[in-house]
Amino acid sequence: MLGLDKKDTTLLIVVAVLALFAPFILNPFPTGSAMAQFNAGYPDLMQRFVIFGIFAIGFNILFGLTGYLSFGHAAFLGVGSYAAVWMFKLLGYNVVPGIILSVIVAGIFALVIGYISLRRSGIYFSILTLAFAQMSFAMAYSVLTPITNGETGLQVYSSDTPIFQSATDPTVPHLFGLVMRETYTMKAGAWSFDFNYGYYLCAIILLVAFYISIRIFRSPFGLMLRAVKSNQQRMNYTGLSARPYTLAAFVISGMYAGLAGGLLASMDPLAGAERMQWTASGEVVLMTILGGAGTLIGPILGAGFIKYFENIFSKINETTLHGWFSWLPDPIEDPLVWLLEHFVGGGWSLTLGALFMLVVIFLPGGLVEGGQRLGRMVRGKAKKTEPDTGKSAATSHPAE
Amino acid sequence: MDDIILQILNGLDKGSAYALIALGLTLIFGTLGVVNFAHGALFMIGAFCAVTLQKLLSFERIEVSATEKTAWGTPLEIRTPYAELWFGHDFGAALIDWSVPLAILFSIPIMLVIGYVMERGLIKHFYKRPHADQILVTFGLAIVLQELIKHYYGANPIPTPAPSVFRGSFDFGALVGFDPGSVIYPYWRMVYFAFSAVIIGAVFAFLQFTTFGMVVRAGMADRETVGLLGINIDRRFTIMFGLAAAVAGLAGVMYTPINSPNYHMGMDFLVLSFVVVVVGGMGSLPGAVLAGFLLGILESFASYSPIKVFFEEWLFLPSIDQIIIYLVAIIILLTRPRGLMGRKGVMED
Amino acid sequence: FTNEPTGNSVTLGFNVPQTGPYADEGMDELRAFQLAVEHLNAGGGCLDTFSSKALKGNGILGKEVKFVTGDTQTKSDAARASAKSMIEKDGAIMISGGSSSGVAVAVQGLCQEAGIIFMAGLTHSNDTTGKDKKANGFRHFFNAYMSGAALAPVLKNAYGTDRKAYHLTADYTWGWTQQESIQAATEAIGWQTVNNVLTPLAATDFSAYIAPVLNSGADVLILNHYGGNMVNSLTQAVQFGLRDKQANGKNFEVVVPLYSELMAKGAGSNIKGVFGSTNWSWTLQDAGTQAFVKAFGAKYGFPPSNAAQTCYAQTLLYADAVERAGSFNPCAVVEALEGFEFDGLGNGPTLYRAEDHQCFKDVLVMKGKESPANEYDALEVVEITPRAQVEYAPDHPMFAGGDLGQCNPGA
Amino acid sequence: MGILEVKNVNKRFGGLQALSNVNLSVAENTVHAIIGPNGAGKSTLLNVLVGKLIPDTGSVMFDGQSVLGRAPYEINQMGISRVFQTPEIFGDLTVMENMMIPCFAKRDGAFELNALTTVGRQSDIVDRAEQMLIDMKMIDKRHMHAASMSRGDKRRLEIGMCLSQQPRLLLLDEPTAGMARADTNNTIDLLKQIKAERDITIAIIEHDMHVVFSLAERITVLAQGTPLVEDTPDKIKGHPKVREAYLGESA
Amino acid sequence: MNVKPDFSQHANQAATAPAFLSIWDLHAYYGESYIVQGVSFNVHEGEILALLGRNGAGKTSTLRAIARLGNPELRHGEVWLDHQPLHTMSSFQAAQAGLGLVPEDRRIISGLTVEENLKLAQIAPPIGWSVERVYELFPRLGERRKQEGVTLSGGEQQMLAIARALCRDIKVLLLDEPYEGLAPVIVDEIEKTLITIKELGITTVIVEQNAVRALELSDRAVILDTGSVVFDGTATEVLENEDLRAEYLAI
Ligand SMILES: Nc1ncnc2c1ncn2[C@@H]1O[C@H](COP(=O)(O)OP(=O)(O)OP(=O)(O)O)[C@@H](O)[C@H]1O
Ligand SMILES: Nc1ncnc2c1ncn2[C@@H]1O[C@H](COP(=O)(O)OP(=O)(O)OP(=O)(O)O)[C@@H](O)[C@H]1O
Ligand SMILES: [Mg+2]
Ligand SMILES: [Mg+2]
Repeated sequence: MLGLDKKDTTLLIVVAVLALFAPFILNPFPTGSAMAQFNAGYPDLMQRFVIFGIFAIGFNILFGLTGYLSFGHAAFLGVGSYAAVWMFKLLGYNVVPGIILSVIVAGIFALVIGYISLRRSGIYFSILTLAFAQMSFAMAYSVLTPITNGETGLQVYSSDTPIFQSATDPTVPHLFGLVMRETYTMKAGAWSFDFNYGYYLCAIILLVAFYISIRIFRSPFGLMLRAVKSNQQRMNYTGLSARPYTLAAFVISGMYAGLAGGLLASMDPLAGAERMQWTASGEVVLMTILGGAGTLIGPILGAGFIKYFENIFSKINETTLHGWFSWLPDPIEDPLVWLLEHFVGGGWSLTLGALFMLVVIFLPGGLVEGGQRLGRMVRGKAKKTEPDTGKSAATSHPAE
Repeated sequence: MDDIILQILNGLDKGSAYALIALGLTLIFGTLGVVNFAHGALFMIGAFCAVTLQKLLSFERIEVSATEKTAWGTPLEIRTPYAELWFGHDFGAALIDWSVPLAILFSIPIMLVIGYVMERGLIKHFYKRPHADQILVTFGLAIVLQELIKHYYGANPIPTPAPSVFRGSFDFGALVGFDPGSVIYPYWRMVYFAFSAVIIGAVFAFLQFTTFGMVVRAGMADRETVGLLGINIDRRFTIMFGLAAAVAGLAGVMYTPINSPNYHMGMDFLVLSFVVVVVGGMGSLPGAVLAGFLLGILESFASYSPIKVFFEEWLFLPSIDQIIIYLVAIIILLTRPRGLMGRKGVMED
Repeated sequence: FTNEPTGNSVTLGFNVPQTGPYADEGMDELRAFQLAVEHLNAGGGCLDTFSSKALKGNGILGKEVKFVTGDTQTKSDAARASAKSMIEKDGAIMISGGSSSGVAVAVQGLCQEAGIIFMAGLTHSNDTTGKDKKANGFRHFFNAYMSGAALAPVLKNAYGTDRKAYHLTADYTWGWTQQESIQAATEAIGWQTVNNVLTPLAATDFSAYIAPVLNSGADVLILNHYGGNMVNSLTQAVQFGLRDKQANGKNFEVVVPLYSELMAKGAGSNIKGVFGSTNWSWTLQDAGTQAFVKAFGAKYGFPPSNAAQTCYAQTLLYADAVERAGSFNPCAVVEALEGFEFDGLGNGPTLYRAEDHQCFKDVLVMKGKESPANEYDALEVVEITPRAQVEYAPDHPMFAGGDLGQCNPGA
Repeated sequence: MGILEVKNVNKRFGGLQALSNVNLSVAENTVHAIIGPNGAGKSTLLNVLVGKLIPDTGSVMFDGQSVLGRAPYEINQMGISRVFQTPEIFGDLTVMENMMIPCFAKRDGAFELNALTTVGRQSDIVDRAEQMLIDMKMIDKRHMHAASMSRGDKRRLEIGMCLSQQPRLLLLDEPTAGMARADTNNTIDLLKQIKAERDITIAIIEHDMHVVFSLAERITVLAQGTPLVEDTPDKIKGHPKVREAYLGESA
Repeated sequence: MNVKPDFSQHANQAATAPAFLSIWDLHAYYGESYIVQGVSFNVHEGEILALLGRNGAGKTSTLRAIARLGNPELRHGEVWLDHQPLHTMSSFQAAQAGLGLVPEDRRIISGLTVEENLKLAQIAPPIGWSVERVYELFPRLGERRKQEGVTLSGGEQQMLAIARALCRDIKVLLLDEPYEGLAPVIVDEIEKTLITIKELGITTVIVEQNAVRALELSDRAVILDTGSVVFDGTATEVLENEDLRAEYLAI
């Protein structure tokens, strides 16, 4: 289907189903129940899942395929956000020009930074990208305040006079009148599910982005990128110039980042400088590695994992814990709550850090590897009698 | 002129900190081939060794007053440090006063043990894994370490002053013939610079002139072959890791009077240390030290307001002090492919 | 309106930094919020001293008060994300908290769009109730202008009118407004401004900025820094012996316009004798303060910070406004709060000004204590600057450019 | 006038004169062997030819055009392919993918952004790569991870990759080193066959005299950076200086 | 040929003599790929044994498994050297037990001089030849003692690798393709060295593609194919057995 082989089609369908039914899947617990804390199916977080998924997918096109580890990708995210908010300020709240411009601006920005940084490889490249991003961040925070509104963040003021904003248009981001923040809440017994326009716009864009990324992975271009990662020397002596390939990958992934930035701004029309800080760049690196660099679906999983912890675990507090364990006798409840408290609320990053370690120690290859192992365990039972044919096992599909 | 000297002096101590952290980072990288994102955390732990010792020394006996109450309604507590109770008032107070230098002795075994445990327990399993995995696991570790420190010590900086004799500042100007008071420089920063010079020298001598150093250098190049020659390279690498941890820790201990330590100081330094290591050139110890001092001094100069103004007005480069390190890093990396003194083929792919 | 409480409880959202450099401050705010919720549900604390007697200690409008918490990480993105989750997922009707102006402005904007009331926590930038003011947002905390206005007379008394000031300023919006305010205030008493140097937000070592101060001809150093920046720059200024120096025949002095208890603790003995301002102090003797400090001390064993106090006050003020309005509708609450005069929460008689939603009340000028009795006693009140002295017109140039807009009740 | 003309090439590494005044002319459609002691500068000369090193002085002309100053990929696009002394292949890719890459380079040139087509559907490329694998007797290893092959296999793969580009000049640096005898013979046969089928010039460095003498039409002996003699294989075999300095008694 | 002749009966003859180095039922894996599939053979004190086989037969892997290098992973099997169980040791312990391996690509350590490369071998016990004695055997190395090891030419590097092994008091020397990439004269020279080493009473296992050359030097031979032993007997037997050579060595 769509020019994909069977396996990739299945993967695409799985992602599509997950994305379209996310409001159900992510809200498995009845509202008001003790476990409702773990529900992630509210518009903002669902949007973040897919937006950061897009960001990570794009990052993976560069890192997963070419092995070039950019430590400055957040700069493109930030630039994309600024571009989109400026479109709201100048043209009006329709998200289309904002999203288009964010992709274009990020692409140009990536072209410039990539052109310079790609003169070096390995860690030298990483540090060059880091340096550019940190410079962008520092300037956005201070001297570029007229453009970026500094620490406060760029936003649309009522004193702005967008050209195409008519009196009847909504004064929040919308897609031809479809307001991004509007949510239809479906109640089904104790459960409730949120269907948000903005989320579905993001989800559809994610599917397109994911589809394009599959195509890139399977294309001759993708093959060349993997060749770059594997042996640049051989590539050069085979008559291929590695630079344009890596630059193209860099720009494409920069455009993905810009798209993510534009979508962030479209869901929530504010762009802050800290989106460009190295911690933000580091986050997408972690997402990709955690999910499984070089795999198709890994980055999406990684993005979901980190955002889930950031948003769900950070909100659990002592009172919530007491709520859960109130059925226990006090002498057990209090120490238990005391212990767990360290891992939730302000301690969410402790949990995340520990999970990073556990995942990477026990699942080299990231969450995807975990999934594969699980799959193998299930399937392995059936095939157990088959003899191990040795060498054939050495075959691997690096781009699964 | 006096301002220039002042800025150089200022750059030296900042450079010392960069150089010390970067030294350990390259050492671990060079010997073990591990990108250690937890190295900043080791620096931070070193600093908290000083905090801990200070706390231990000023551990107080608490007598709860039966009658008096505090302004916020809890019973009044009368606190006396045990150190003063046991060792007499003066000596006890002196111990507390000297807690930072004493923490050097206190921290060395602690850092060695932490380094040892870290290497044996975790890093060891990542030698053959891709750098990306190493980054993830050490980053996770760094988060865990700093969160633990945060749980225990809070997020707020904790003042850890230098011994009172070092608290003043030295009048450099008078010494070299400028107006008295025109170039003054805190004593403790001089101590810090001297201290790091000694440490850096010692590490270099150790690696260059001892057999152990030769083995480690050989192991950096090819650990498998060194093993084939009957040498237990793993054990030596563990020692190197402990050493690198100790260097980072000592850098942290001595840094506390300059900046009150807090739990995220490691992360603050980490990124810059990486820049320093890379600008110095991967795999090169002298490169790391050189780049550390170079960037420290440049940073110091860029903060000097006439220079800031110059860049702003003439070169249209505003807030040069915020971007100088990165700008210089970019220029150096573009003109010298492997940084200042990098070895070929190290981390280039 | 958005998140109208339907059951027998109402949920408030407390959005404070739990990770990052301001985590301790955030924790203190959270303690205050918890206390406020207890008092709202069961009475006690400042409910007894508050001039408005609408609150009965039976929740708000008879509904039990519940709360959810979030982590702002002191990043506007993260703060907005966690505020959104409280609004979208937990149905919070009001958001409060925060420990930085960037975050406050970002969350205030969000609440305006979502139709939720925002009761700002610690935010000191003029912009929060200046060019970024929003109809749904309210600030109890004082601001940079007020710091300047309160400090200037004290500085004049202590250091005279013939002074040359050198400013180090954190290079972002709050730093700039702080610097602008204090410069205007000190120039008004006759001081000269020698130089203003912007320092990077990420700087940890300020020695390169401090060293040139020595030979600049200045005799006062004003540190427009907050948080870790302030701890470090002050510590280093002392290390460089600035405070032992003579310049222009006078003792060299350092001023820190905005103090906080936690920062004072971090800077340790370096703050001795240094002037600054705070919104409030637990050492005040009025009944409101006493009631709050007693309650807080009894629960947690130490006195509250001024960040905690502002959060506590904001929660009570919100609840009270709902009671008086008889509705949770944000527009009704806005109406109840605008122009509201009250007393009994500390700081004496206070006005929530309708034009910009800024509270006007007494401001405290503080000084680092020479010999603190305990670790919570680092600062002493030098002067309680009366409210009249720190008032300004709503269209003051430092606050110009914004527009409250219309209150937004949301869906 | 040969297809490859090397004139007065000098190259120094620090204190070492790796190449001094090298003159070499390779005639079109011949197999030209370069032999010489270890460290004579053979690989260095090859590096100069493919643009990996830039000589200090001298000129290198391929088919009337200078190769100096061109990037390696440009030189390759001119029609020069090289097999390295230590196998340079795409270790992370499968054997089949390894073989397809040069085919793409041949068809599409140095860069082509064909990001939305699928590799498997490029039937011309697939066919060509498969044919080449069959020719190299490696078709059964097509799904193997290239890095996990033994060294001999890696080298054969690399030769195949170079051949699949149909270069006009093929540079082979010890192509059969570490290769089993059978495979060495296969390789010799393959090279001979290719030589017979199409126009190709081959320059080969080899220490295995069996290979050299079965293939070469002319031989240049390099010693300490300078050509010692250049002649036909028979003459070289009997050359006393070459015997002493290089071949030894066993040749 | 469909029916493979069975040469493995020869294995039994050798098994009866007392072994100095005894390899029993080795099974080794690269990750999940099963490479060494039950290799057993014995080496007697003082002899030279040639380990032969095609590319990818598993020769290198076997040597690496014996030397206890982590890759391939030895999952099953025993290695006894002079009554010491190497299979329970790690690679540095095996080296201390008297095993010396000269690996495939020589592995001279960069950043160290020739002399330092030798000194490095004399840190861990048991120490063998003095550096001076090594220079007597290899005067070329003596001339270049201050030069960085990796800048030596291929042949010199090979000598250094062997010399480095001799600096340790080894009982068994494992050589992986020592002739590869070397000029014929140098090959002669190294061959002479190996004879000297044999005279010193050191037991040697040599892996070599140039089978005839290796066999002429050796006492016995073991042939591997796809990770198992297919022949174990004397060197002359192989030289005389046409079928055997054709089937497994293609000569
Ligand atoms: N990049 C370099 N830097 C310094 N010296 C070098 C470099 N490359 C080669 N050399 C030296 O130049 C000389 C010629 O090396 P080259 O690799 O060309 O020899 P060769 O003839 O190919 O030998 P072999 O047959 O052993 O491969 C050697 O002495 C080598 O050490
Ligand atoms: N690192 C590795 N990972 C996976 N498989 C490997 C690895 N190294 C070798 N192999 C596989 O192991 C098998 C045996 O390889 P080995 O190198 O031992 O063969 P060899 O007999 O030494 O061959 P050659 O004569 O070509 O050196 C080969 O099929 C090879 O593909
Ligand atoms: Mg060569
Ligand atoms: Mg081999």
